[in-house]
Amino acid sequence: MAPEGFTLNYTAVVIAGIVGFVGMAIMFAASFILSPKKRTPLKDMPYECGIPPAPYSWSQLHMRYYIFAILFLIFDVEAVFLFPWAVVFLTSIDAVFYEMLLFIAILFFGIIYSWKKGVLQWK
Amino acid sequence: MLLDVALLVALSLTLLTALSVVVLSLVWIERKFLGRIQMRMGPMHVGPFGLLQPVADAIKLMAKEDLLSSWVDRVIYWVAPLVVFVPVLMIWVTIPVARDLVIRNLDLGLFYIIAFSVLSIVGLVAAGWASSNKYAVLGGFRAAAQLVSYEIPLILAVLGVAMLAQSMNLVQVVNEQNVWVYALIQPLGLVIFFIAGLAELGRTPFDIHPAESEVVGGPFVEYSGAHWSVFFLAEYINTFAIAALTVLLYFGGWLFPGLPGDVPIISLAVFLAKTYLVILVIFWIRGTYPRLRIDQLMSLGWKVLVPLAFVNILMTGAYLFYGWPAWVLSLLSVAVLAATVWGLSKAMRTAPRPEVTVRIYNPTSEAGHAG
Amino acid sequence: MVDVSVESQSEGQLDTVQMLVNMGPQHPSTHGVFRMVLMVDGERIVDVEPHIGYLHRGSEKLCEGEIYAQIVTLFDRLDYISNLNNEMAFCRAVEKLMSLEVPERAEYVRVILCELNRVASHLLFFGTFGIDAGAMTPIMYAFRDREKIQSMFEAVTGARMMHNYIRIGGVKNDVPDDFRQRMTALIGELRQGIDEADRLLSFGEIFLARSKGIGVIAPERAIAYGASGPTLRASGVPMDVRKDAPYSIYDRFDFGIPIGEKGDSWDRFYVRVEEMRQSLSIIEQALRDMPEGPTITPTRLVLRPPQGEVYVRGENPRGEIGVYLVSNGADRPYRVKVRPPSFCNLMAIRELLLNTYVADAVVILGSLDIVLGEVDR
Amino acid sequence: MTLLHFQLLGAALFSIGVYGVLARRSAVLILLALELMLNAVNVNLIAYAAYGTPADSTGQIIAIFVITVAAAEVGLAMAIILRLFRDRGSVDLDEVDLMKG
Amino acid sequence: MEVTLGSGNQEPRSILNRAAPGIVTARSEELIALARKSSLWPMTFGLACCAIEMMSTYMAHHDLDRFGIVPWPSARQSDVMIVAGTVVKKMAEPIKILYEQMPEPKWVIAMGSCATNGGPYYRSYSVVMGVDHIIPVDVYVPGCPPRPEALLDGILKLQDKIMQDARERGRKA
Amino acid sequence: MLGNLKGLLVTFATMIRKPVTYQYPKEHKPIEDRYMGFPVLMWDEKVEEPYCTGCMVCVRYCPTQCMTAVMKDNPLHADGKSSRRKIVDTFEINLGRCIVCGICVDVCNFDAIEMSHEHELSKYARNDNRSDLGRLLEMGWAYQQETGWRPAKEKAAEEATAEAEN
Amino acid sequence: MSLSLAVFYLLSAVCLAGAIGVVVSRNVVYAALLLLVTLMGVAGLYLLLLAEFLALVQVLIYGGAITIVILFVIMLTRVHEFRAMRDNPQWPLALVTALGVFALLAIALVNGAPDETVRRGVSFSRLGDSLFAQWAVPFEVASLVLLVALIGAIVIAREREEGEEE
Ligand code: SF4
Ligand code: SF4
Ligand code: SF4
Repeated sequence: MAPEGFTLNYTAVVIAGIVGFVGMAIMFAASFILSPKKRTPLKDMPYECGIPPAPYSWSQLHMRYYIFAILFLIFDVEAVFLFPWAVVFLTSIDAVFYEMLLFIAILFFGIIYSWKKGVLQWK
Repeated sequence: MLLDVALLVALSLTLLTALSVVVLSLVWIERKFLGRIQMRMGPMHVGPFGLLQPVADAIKLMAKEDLLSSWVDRVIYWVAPLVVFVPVLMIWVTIPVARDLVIRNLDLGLFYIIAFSVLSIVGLVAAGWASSNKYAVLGGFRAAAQLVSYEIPLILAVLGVAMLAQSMNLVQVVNEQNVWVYALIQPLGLVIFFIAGLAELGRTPFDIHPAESEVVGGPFVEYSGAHWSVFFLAEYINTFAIAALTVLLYFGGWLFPGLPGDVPIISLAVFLAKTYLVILVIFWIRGTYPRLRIDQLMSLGWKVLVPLAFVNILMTGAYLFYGWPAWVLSLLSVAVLAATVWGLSKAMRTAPRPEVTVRIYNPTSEAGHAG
Repeated sequence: MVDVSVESQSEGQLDTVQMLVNMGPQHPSTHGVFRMVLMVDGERIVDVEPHIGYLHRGSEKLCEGEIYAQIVTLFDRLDYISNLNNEMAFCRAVEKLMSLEVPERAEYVRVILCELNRVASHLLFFGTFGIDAGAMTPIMYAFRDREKIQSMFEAVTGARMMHNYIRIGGVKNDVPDDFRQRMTALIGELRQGIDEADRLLSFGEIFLARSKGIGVIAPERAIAYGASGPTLRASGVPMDVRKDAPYSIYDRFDFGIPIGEKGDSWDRFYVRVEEMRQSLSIIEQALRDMPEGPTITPTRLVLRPPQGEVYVRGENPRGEIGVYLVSNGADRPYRVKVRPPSFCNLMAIRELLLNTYVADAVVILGSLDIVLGEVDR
Repeated sequence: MTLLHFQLLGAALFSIGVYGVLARRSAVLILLALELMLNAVNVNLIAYAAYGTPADSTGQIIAIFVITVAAAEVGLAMAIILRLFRDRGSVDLDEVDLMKG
Repeated sequence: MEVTLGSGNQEPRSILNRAAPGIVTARSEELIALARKSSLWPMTFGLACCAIEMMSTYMAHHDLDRFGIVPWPSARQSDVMIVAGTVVKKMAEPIKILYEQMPEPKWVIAMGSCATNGGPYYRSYSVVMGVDHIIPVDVYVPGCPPRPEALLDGILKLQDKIMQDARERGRKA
Repeated sequence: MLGNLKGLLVTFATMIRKPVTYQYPKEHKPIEDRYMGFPVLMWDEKVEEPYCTGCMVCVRYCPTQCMTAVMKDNPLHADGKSSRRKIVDTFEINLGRCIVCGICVDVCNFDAIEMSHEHELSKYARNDNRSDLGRLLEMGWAYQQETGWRPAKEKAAEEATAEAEN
Repeated sequence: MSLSLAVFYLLSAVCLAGAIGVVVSRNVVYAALLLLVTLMGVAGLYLLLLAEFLALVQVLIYGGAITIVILFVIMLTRVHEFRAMRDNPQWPLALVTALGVFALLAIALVNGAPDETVRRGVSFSRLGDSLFAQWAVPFEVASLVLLVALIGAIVIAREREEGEEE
C-alpha cells in the first residue's frame, strides 16, 4: 500500500547513488591504468611546503570545534520537527502554531545561552 | 518494474553526463568571467575561445598520476571523494529543471535535499583526516566547523519557503510562485539562503577551508589526478545545485511572465538562463572579495544568520497564520535586512563612513591635515 | 594502515593540544621563501619560529670581489622590488666616499625614478596583500599599473627590473625625449588606477574586518625592533629619511608622510597607498623643476675610492636602507654591509603573531611587506 | 517479507549492540554500539507501525522521539568523553576511575 | 654553436603501457599529450627576483590563463614547476622534495640565469649553480629576469617538447 | 556594507571594459627602443667584418664572466681593406648566464657589442645558449636591420658635422 | 514481493555486516564510518517500511549530524590510542551474552508475532498532524531535552576551556 510512485521515487534515489559511485569508480580505474606511475620515497611523504613533516599526533584540535558540532546536532534535530510543522500548521488546529513558537523559544534560549557564555566567540 | 529500473538507470546516466557537461561549462565560464573581471582574456588557445580548455583539463587529470602515499589511510582516502560526490549527485534526482523535466519529483524533495547534502560534510572531514597532512587536518576541521554552522541557516531559510508553499515538493514550490516570486515576498530568506549557500560551497568570501594562501587547498592538499577531480566535480555540481535551488526557491524556477511554463524547451531555457545568472553572481563575488576569517565566519553564521533565519520563520509563520497581505512580509523582511546591515556596519565601525586611521603628516607645511 | 602518529607526546604532555604547522618555504603566502613554523592550538598560534636563509645568496660577500661598477648589479638584485632605490643608496655611498658631485639633472632623474620605483613596489604590495587576505583581483589591478611603470622604466633605463641605470656620479644616460609627456600621462593613469584599486579593496567591510586591529605594533615596540618605513610610520612615528635627513634633493619637494594611528595591518596597508599618492606628487614636482644639463659626472672606469668608510641612509619603499662601505683604496670595496629594511621589520614577526589566528598570520606577514632578497641577502 | 523479518533483524542488530557495549573498552566505541541498539529499537517500532492495523503514526512518532533523545544523548555523552579524555588522557572506561581523581 | 638536446623529464610508463604496449597507439598518446600541454598547471612557487616577472606573466597584460595555465598551491596538483630565481643550497632540499612530490608526468622550467647556472651569483658560496644539479630541467629560459614574453616563449617550447616526446613514444610503441 | 558594494561595482565596471592583454604569440607587448635584450656583436657592413677586435675589455668587466674572446691578426687589414689591425677570432657569450646588465656595451671602445632586443631564447639544454661568434653576429645583424643601428661614434661624428653645417 | 524481499535481504546484509564491523573494528574511525553505513542501511529499511520521512530523518540526523559529532570527538582525542586499545578480556562472555539475547528475542518473536504481511504507510501530513496535535507535550519535552543536552554539553566542554586558559 505504498503511496503513488513511492517505490520508483526511492529506487531512483538509490540508482542515482549507485550510478554516481560506479561512474566515479570507473573513472578511478581508468585513471589507474592510464596514468604513469613512479613511486619514490620523497613522493610518499606528506606535502608540507617542501619540508619533511614534523611528527605530530592527532590530538591537535580544539574543543571549540566540538561545541559547534553539538549546536549543529541540536538544531538539526529541531529541523526534523520544523519541517512537518511547516506544511501542517495552517491546516491543523491553531494550537500547533503556538506550540512551535514555544518550541523555538526554548531552543533559541540555547543560542542565547551559548552566546552569553561566549562559546559562539571563536577564541 | 525492470523497465522502470532501466529507465531510471538511463536517466541517472543522463544526469551524470549532463552535470559533467554543466561542470565543464562552469569551469569555462568561471575562467572567462574572472578573466574579464580582471581585465584578462581567460582561456584562448585551446579550441575556439578556449572552449576546449575544461576538456583538456579533464583529460589531463585523468591521465595524471593518482598519488596514494603510504602515509594516508588508504581506505578512507580512497572513499572520501565518493562520499562527497555521491550525495551531491543524488540530490539532483529531485531538482526539476522544468516542470516535467525531473527524474523523480519527491514529495519531501526539500527535506531530501537537505538530508543528503549534509552527508558531503562527512566526506570532507574524512578526506582531511585521511590525508595525514596538517594542512588537510586544519582544512578538514575548518570545513566541518563552517559547513556544519551554515547548514542551520540554510535549513531554516529553506523552511521559510516550505512554509510559504505549504509543500516540500519542488515543482509545487515553483508553481506556487506563478503570481509573485518568493524573492519579493521573502527577500530576507533569499539573502540568508544565498549567503549560507555560498558558505556551504566554500566559495569566496567563505572559502576558508580550501584557502590557498593559508592552508594550501585544505582537505584536498594531498589529492591529485582523478581523486582530486572528483572533489572538483562535486564542488561545481554543488555550485550549480545551490544556484538552481536559489532559482527554484526564490526566483520562480522556469516561470517567466509571458512565457508558457509547460513547454519543456522554453522552461528549460528560462531555468538555465536564470541559473547561470545566479552562477555569474557567485563568480562575480568570488572575483571581488577577500576571504573572511574563521571566527568572523562563525560569528556571522551563529550570531547573525541563525537569529535572522528564526526571525524569518516567525515572520513568515505570522504572515501565513494571521493572513496578512504579502507586502507586509516583504516590508518586514526588507526592514529587518536593512536593520541588520546597519547594525553590522555599526559594529564594524564603518557606518556611515569607514574610519580612516591614516593621515598625512607634513612637517614643512604646518600641521598635518586629515587624509 | 601505517602508523603515522610517530611516538610524539609522552604522558606528561597530555594537555598540549598543539600542533606544529610548517609554512614555507614554498607556500603561496610567504612572499618567496620565508618559512615559519607555527605552533598552533586549534587555529590559534601559540608560538612562532621564523626561519630565514632560503635565499641567502651571499651578496655582501660577493661585493668584496667585484669592482664598484659591477656591484651596482648586485644591489639591483638585493631588494628586487625596489631596484633603483638600492642602486641609489649604493651609488650615494660611493659618491660620498669619493666626494663626487652629481649633476643636478641626474639628481632629478634619480628622484623621479626612485619614486616611481616606490610606487611600483607598493603596487606589488597592494596586490599580494590582497591575495593574502584572499582577494584574487586586486593584484591584477596593481599589476596593470605596475606593468605601465615597467614599460616606463624600460623606456628610460632599458630594463624592466634590473636596471643598472643609476651609476656612480649620475645616471647612465639622459632620459628619452618624450619623457616628460609620457611621464605626465603615466602619472594620470597611475592616479586613476590607484584610486580604482583603492575603491576595490581598501574599504570593503570584509577587508576591513580582516586587517583592522590585526597585528598591532605599538610605537615603542616598533622603534625597539628597529622597524622603519611604512611599518614604523603606521604606528604613528613620523620617521622618514627623506624628511629627517634629506638626501639627494628631497628637501626641495613638498610632500607629506602618511602616518597611521593604530599600527595595525590596515594602517600599514593604507600608509602605503597614501605613500603612492605622495610619491606621484613628488614626481610631478620633480618633472616641473627638472633642469637641463649633463646627467653624469664622468669617472674612471675602475674606481679607486680613497681609504675610509661611509654609511649612507636612504628611504627605500620598505624602510630605511643603510649602506656601510669600507674602502681600503683598492678597486674593490673592503667590506659592504647593508642594513636591510625588511629584515629589521621582520624582527617583530614573532611578537605580532602570538595569539593570532593562522589566517591572521598570513595577513600580518603580508602587511610587513618583506622581500626575501634583502632579508637573506 | 513479513513483520518477523524486521523483528529478527532488529533483534540481531540489538544483540550486536549488546556485544559491543559489553566487549569494548573505549567509551566512544561503546557509544557506537549503543547507537546500534537504539536503531534496532527504532526498526522494531517502525515495523510495528507499518504492519499495524489500521495504519498508525504512533510508531513513527515514537521513533522520531527516540532519534531526538539519541541525538541529545550522543551530544552529552561525547562531551563527557571529551572531558574525560582531556582530564585523564584516556577514553578507556576501565582505566577511568573517577574516585582516584 | 653546439646543440645538445636536453633529456629533461621523461614520463614513466603507465600500467596500460606496461601490460599491453600495443594498445597505446601513437594517436592516443598524442591526444593525451595534447590535453597535457593545454593544461599545464604550475606550482605557486617563486624564489627570488624572477618570481616577480613570473607574477607579471600571470597578470592581466600577459595572462598565462590564455594557455590554460593556472597556478595551484600544492605540489600534488601541479604539472610543471617553474623554478624562478636563485636556488641557494639551503633551498635545494625543499626543491628536491617538492619536485618529487609532484605527480607524474611533470616538467620543470628553469627561469632566469640563476636557475640555469647560477647567473650573477656564480661565485657565491651558497648558491647552487643551476637547478639542474638537483632536478631534471626541460626548458631553460635565459635572462635576468626574463621578460614575461621570454617565459611565455619558454612555455610554448615546453608545449612543443611535450608533443614531440609523445610522438616519439607513440612511434616506439 | 557600502564598501563591499563599491567593490562589486568596480569589478563590474572592469568587466565591460576591454581587457588589456597582449595576445603573446600573435602580438608582442611593444618593446621600447632602449630595451636591453641579450648582447650581440655588430657587423661592419662597409668592410664586411665584425666591429669587434677581440680586445677583451668587455670580458674583463662582465660581472658574470660569461664571455670569452680570442683575438687574431686581421687578414683584411693585411689586404688593406680594413683599418682594424686585430680582429676577433672566436667569441662566445653564455647567454644563459648573462644578466643583461649592459656593462659590456658600456666598456667596449669599438661599438662592437650592443644590447639587442633579443629575449626569447628558451632552450632545451643548459648550454644551448652558449652563443658563438656566428650566432652573435647573426643576431646582431638582425638587430641592425631592425633598428637601423649605427655605431655611436659614427653617429656622433655625423651629428657633429651636421651641427657644423648648420 | 520477492523483489522487495531480495532488497530486504540485501539491506539486512549491509546493516548486519556494518554493525559487526562497528563492534569488531580496531580502528575507531572505521567503526564510525561503518556505523554510518549501517545507519544508511537502516534508512533503507525504513523505506521498505514506507516510512519515508523517518528514512530521511535517519539520513539527516544519523548520517549527517551524529556521524560528524562522533568523527569530531574521535579526531579530538587521540586516534592511535584507540587503535592500540584492545577489547575487554571478557569479550567471549560478551559474545555469549549477545548470542543469548538474540536467541531469546528470536524465540519470543517467532512464537509470538502476528504474521502480518501488508505494510501501510502514513502520509506525511497525517504524521505531522498527529505529531503536533496528539503528541504536543512530548514534543515540548523534546525541546527541553535538546536544550538541556546543549547546555550540558557546553558546560562540560567549557569548564575545560577555562582550565586551559589558566
Ligand atoms: S636570474 Fe636574475 S632576476 Fe632571476 S633570480 Fe637570478 S638574479 Fe634574480
Ligand atoms: S666587444 Fe668590444 S670590448 Fe669586447 S672584445 Fe670586442 S671590441 Fe673588445
Ligand atoms: S650584459 Fe652584462 S652579463 Fe651580459 S655579457 Fe654583457 S657584461 Fe656580461
